[in-house]
Amino acid sequence: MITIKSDFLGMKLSNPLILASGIMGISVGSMKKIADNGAGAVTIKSISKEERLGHNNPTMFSFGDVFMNAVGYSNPGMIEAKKEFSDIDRIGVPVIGSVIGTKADDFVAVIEELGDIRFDAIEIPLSCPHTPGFGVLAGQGTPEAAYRITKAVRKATRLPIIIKLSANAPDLTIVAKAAEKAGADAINMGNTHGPGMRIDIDSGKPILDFKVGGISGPAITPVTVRCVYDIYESIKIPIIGTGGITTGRDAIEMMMAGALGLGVGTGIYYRGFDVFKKIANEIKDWMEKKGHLSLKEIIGVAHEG
Amino acid sequence: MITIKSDFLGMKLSNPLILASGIMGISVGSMKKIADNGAGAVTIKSISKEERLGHNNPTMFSFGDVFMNAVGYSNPGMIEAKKEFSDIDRIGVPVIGSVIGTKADDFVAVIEELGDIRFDAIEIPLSCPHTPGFGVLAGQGTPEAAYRITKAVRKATRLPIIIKLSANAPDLTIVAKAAEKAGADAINMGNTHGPGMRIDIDSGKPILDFKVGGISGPAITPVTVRCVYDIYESIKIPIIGTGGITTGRDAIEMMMAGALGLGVGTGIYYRGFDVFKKIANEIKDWMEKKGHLSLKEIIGVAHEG
Amino acid sequence: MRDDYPRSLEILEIEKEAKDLFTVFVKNTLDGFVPGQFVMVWIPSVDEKPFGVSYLEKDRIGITFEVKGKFTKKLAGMKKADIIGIRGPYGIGFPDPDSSTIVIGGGCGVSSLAPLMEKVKKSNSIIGARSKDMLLFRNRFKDAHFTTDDGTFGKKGFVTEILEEKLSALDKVSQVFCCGPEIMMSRVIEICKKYRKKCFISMERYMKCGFGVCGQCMCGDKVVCNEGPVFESKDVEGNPEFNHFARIKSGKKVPVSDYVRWRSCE
Amino acid sequence: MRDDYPRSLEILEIEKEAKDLFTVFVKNTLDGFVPGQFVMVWIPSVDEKPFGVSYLEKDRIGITFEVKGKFTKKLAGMKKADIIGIRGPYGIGFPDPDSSTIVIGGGCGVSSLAPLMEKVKKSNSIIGARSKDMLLFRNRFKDAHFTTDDGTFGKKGFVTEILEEKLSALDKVSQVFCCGPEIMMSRVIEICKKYRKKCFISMERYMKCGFGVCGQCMCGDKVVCNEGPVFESKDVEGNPEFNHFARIKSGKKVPVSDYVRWRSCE
Ligand SMILES: Cc1cc2nc3c(=O)[nH]c(=O)nc-3n(C[C@H](O)[C@H](O)[C@H](O)COP(=O)(O)OP(=O)(O)OC[C@H]3O[C@@H](n4cnc5c(N)ncnc54)[C@H](O)[C@@H]3O)c2cc1C
Ligand SMILES: Cc1cc2nc3c(=O)[nH]c(=O)nc-3n(C[C@H](O)[C@H](O)[C@H](O)COP(=O)(O)OP(=O)(O)OC[C@H]3O[C@@H](n4cnc5c(N)ncnc54)[C@H](O)[C@@H]3O)c2cc1C
Ligand SMILES: Cc1cc2nc3c(=O)[nH]c(=O)nc-3n(C[C@H](O)[C@H](O)[C@H](O)COP(=O)(O)O)c2cc1C
Ligand SMILES: Cc1cc2nc3c(=O)[nH]c(=O)nc-3n(C[C@H](O)[C@H](O)[C@H](O)COP(=O)(O)O)c2cc1C
Ligand code: FES
Ligand code: FES
Repeated sequence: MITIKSDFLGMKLSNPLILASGIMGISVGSMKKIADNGAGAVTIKSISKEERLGHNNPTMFSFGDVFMNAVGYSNPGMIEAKKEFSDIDRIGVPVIGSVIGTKADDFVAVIEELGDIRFDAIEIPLSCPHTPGFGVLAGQGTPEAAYRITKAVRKATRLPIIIKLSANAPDLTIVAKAAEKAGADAINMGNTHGPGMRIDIDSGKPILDFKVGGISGPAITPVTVRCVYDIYESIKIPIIGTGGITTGRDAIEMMMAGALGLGVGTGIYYRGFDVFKKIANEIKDWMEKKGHLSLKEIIGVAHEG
Repeated sequence: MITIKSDFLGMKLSNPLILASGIMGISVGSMKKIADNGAGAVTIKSISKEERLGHNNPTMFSFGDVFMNAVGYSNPGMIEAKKEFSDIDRIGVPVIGSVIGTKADDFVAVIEELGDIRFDAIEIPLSCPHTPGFGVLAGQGTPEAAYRITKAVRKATRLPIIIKLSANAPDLTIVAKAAEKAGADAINMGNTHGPGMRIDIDSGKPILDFKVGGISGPAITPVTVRCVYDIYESIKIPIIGTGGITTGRDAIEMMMAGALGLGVGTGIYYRGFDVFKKIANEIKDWMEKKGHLSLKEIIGVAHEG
Repeated sequence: MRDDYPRSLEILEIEKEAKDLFTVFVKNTLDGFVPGQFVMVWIPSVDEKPFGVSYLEKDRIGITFEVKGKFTKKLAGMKKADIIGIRGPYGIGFPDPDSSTIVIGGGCGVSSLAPLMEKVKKSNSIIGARSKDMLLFRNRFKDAHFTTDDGTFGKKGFVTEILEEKLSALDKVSQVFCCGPEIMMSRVIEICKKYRKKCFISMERYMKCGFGVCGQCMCGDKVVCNEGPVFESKDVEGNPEFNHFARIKSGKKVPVSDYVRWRSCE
Repeated sequence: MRDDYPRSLEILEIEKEAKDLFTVFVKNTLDGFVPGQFVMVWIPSVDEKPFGVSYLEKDRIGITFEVKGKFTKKLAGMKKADIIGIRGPYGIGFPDPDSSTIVIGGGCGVSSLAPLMEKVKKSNSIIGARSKDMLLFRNRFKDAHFTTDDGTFGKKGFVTEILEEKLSALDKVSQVFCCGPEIMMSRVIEICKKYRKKCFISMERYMKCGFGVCGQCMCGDKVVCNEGPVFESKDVEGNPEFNHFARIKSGKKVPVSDYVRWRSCE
């Protein structure tokens, strides 16, 4: 019998599709909707120590295959988050807690504050391309910073730690190795790309209020696949491939490049909340056609021969 | 009277649209066709000291807004190039000579060998993302390398020098400044992005024979616009915006971000050889609607207010 | 693939409707717009907010707004030929009204109901406001029922009183469409329940994407921008957040009254 | 937006046609294919090359090729259910043939003419090869004229001799379609000129993109993949490169004979 069950960091997933952070991850209600639509696991929207308003609108728009956002890590802060996510069991699938900070200490503080929430893993994005003080704009994507932050977080929790990287890093495999060495249990590859900018020609103004924003959606799939392929050869811990997955075909490519988990965010925009069910079915249909029985037969095969 | 005439590095261009290097720039015949289709200037396919076969096919393909290539700088070498481009006057518009090398000396050697050809400017790409020994893969995109190569080239020619950068550089504005300081007359921003990879799921093999390739086409427009916007604020020399320009709207955005010249390559794929005429007309129509008389009123306006 | 970016449009006209209430008119670029759906309105370099459509004409649309905070102040101050951006339409609108549909709007909520009021029997529209000078469309819908909280125009009291009168008097009412403050809509739902009438309400939450990606507009288990903003009352009954909580910009859940206060200063 | 990537297809069958000549059959995924157009055939991890279509059926297409170099050797060695990629169709094909069209093919050039030969009067097809064992479609087009350079089958000599015979004998010939080595095609053009017949030839150049981007296939001022590969003879007359020069992989222009030699080892 064909199965797309996936064992990821001890989580038993009905399928490898994981809701990416920042998309519909604002509440238990929103994540339950995604779980009901077929996601194997879900990730909460990233939480910081203090409440953050984020950037002004417009924070999102799309052009064809390109989706751009500059939300700017709006979130209610860890104290509110503790209330918001108190009953995550209701979601019905494993839940990954996403935690951000400007200093290593901040990550630790948030993880400790959210300690009672029954997350199945903690994800640490070091990679947002459009929020001052965080991610790429704060230099968190260097091998040194990745090592330092992972190390600090490692001490703060016994949950599996997923470090979320940026495709921009010129020394990507070195960053991945640094995170692995510091105790990361998995790499999420990765965040939005760019940043990019589009200008409204009639007003002469950038469309996003923050002017620049991260890029997601089908246009970034090729770069994500390449990044997953590159780091697969240099680390031993498993990889979540995130960025542009919209169809079963994208998902299979990402697995062939070496991803064990599959992050899906903007896919919701292009295909609806049930993009998870749709992709899962597309994977199964293809496996059936090809005579594959489990995902093990697919993962990493692009590296053969 | 509306005019889209452009004065670029002393070249009098009928419009700011410049055929990007590597697209149809193989011969005088191919470039004449592009000039006849309305390009303001054309760039030859990059020439190295020795003949290069480039990568095996497939070297190109497209998915929606994404165009990928790994041609790998195939070119007949400088000796043959001298014959090939002996009668460029026939093209009828200014011609930019594109020169590549693995070491600074190579650039100089090619420039000297091609010294008799009546190029209007020399372009130096430091930015190819998929050719070992060249561009990004050879570290030519660092501020130090950009400075060193530009300096060497500066001594070898009195023609205007255009340094072509990669959007990947984490320290983009520093690289641009280094090139400016070393004597560059303009920056071409930029080359293909990525690299990316797509895998054929039925065979489990990357589609490109070189596995990874540079990304061009509409999907990269937002990142190019952002890069042009960023460097515009930090250098004084003019900028050619190259990457994703397909419509008049893209062209206008790029100018509003600060580009004086506009490179068009993959646009040919999406809209035909006459993409130059089409874009020029779209710019003019929009200027008419808005009451603009010359491009001066557009360039850099996204930086105001 | 989809395109969802602000279409920049020149303002055709700005008209004052009542005290602090204005309508901005732009070219109609809304394919297949259904009243109750909304658009995102962008003022370059300022902000972008969701609005209903109050005038739905072949060539142009009107958006009626109350001057409350920074955004609406800017908008009211703009001139003919200035550029604003419109994206959408988004969400799910009202079903088709028939001649026995009652349309009941309170405050600015009237604005997104106006295109429906044009379709129903004149006397089936109920329009309320705090005071005469804030009453919308007094001249546009002359035969509608009007109420003001302070009695300065029409009947003194809440719109809901007229609704109750009508429902108890009339048999033929098929359904009630309603948009206004949640306290009012929640009262309308109660009344409709009592008289066993179908009821559709239009919810309002702070929005970022408008198309079901960011989760900002969640109300309980409902994605307001995408599964709403128009809901049949049975789909919000029992929703623990409707008429109780809404999310401010950070995503923090606060009582609706705090939300409305915050929103008014935005 | 366009999609141009290899569609991976299972090989349905591989058939031997003659000495070193094979046909590979795959599902027909070519929308509106016009004979004379070409496709890019990809063998994963090996290479990708342009080919004509020799069998154009509703459900499947056939591609006939001579085993010359690495690529065709690999292809000939593949088995049913192995995967190859097809992209295209690309370029401009032949016009519609009518009953008085003569179709003349030399060597592998016959392969892209075969679908046209099926449409014309049997005796209007001329097929040539160096020798009997290299002659294509001997059984498929039984009533065609055959020539071999060495006289081992059909008439001894070049295809062009039969063409000349026919043109001098027949009045009703409307046009001549031709594909083969450039030396042959250039001879065919001469003959047609003499008899004042319209003539269409199909050019071959090394290709990378196949869709008019890389410039690799330039022949004088013509973009072969995009403005051809089929040209009316008047459009190549005077082209300084036709029958003289072609470009090898580096883009270097070499004499056609060097090009053919290079290509055969690729
Ligand atoms: C999809 C959608 C689109 C919208 N579009 C727009 C828009 O385009 N422009 C805009 O400015 N706003 C818009 N709104 C409406 C706006 O958000 C609400 O109307 C607003 O929140 C109410 O504020 P107010 O100050 O106008 O109401 P108020 O003036 O405070 O109240 C209006 C009326 O509601 C009734 N009411 C109040 N309290 C009660 C009570 N306790 N019991 C019974 N009845 C009561 C009364 O009749 C009162 O006159 C939209 C809302 C939605 C859902
Ligand atoms: C669009 C296109 C698609 C093609 N598709 C394919 C394909 O699918 N598969 C494939 O393998 N190849 C294909 N080719 C054809 C192939 O490239 C040519 O046929 C090849 O270059 C000729 O090589 P050959 O060794 O078969 O010819 P040869 O066997 O050397 O010559 C063939 C015949 O040409 C005639 N001829 C030769 N010299 C002269 C002369 N001096 N004067 C008069 N007549 C002469 C003779 O009749 C001779 O028998 C295609 C070509 C084009 C343009
Ligand atoms: C609207 C939006 C908000 C996002 N917010 C976050 C966030 O809070 N934390 C985070 O780690 N990633 C965030 N991301 C990045 C996504 O999790 C994901 O890595 C990226 O969008 C690429 O995947 P996709 O193409 O499937 O969307 C956000 C992306 C989008 C589009
Ligand atoms: C097929 C192809 C070949 C290219 N070859 C070169 C080259 O030889 N030298 C170079 O500087 N850039 C080369 N480029 C990059 C282009 O000049 C251009 O910078 C890039 O494609 C982005 O612009 P576009 O989106 O308009 O194509 C090539 C691009 C493509 C698609
Ligand atoms: S506003 Fe983003 S999901 Fe509703
Ligand atoms: S093969 Fe690339 S232009 Fe013809």
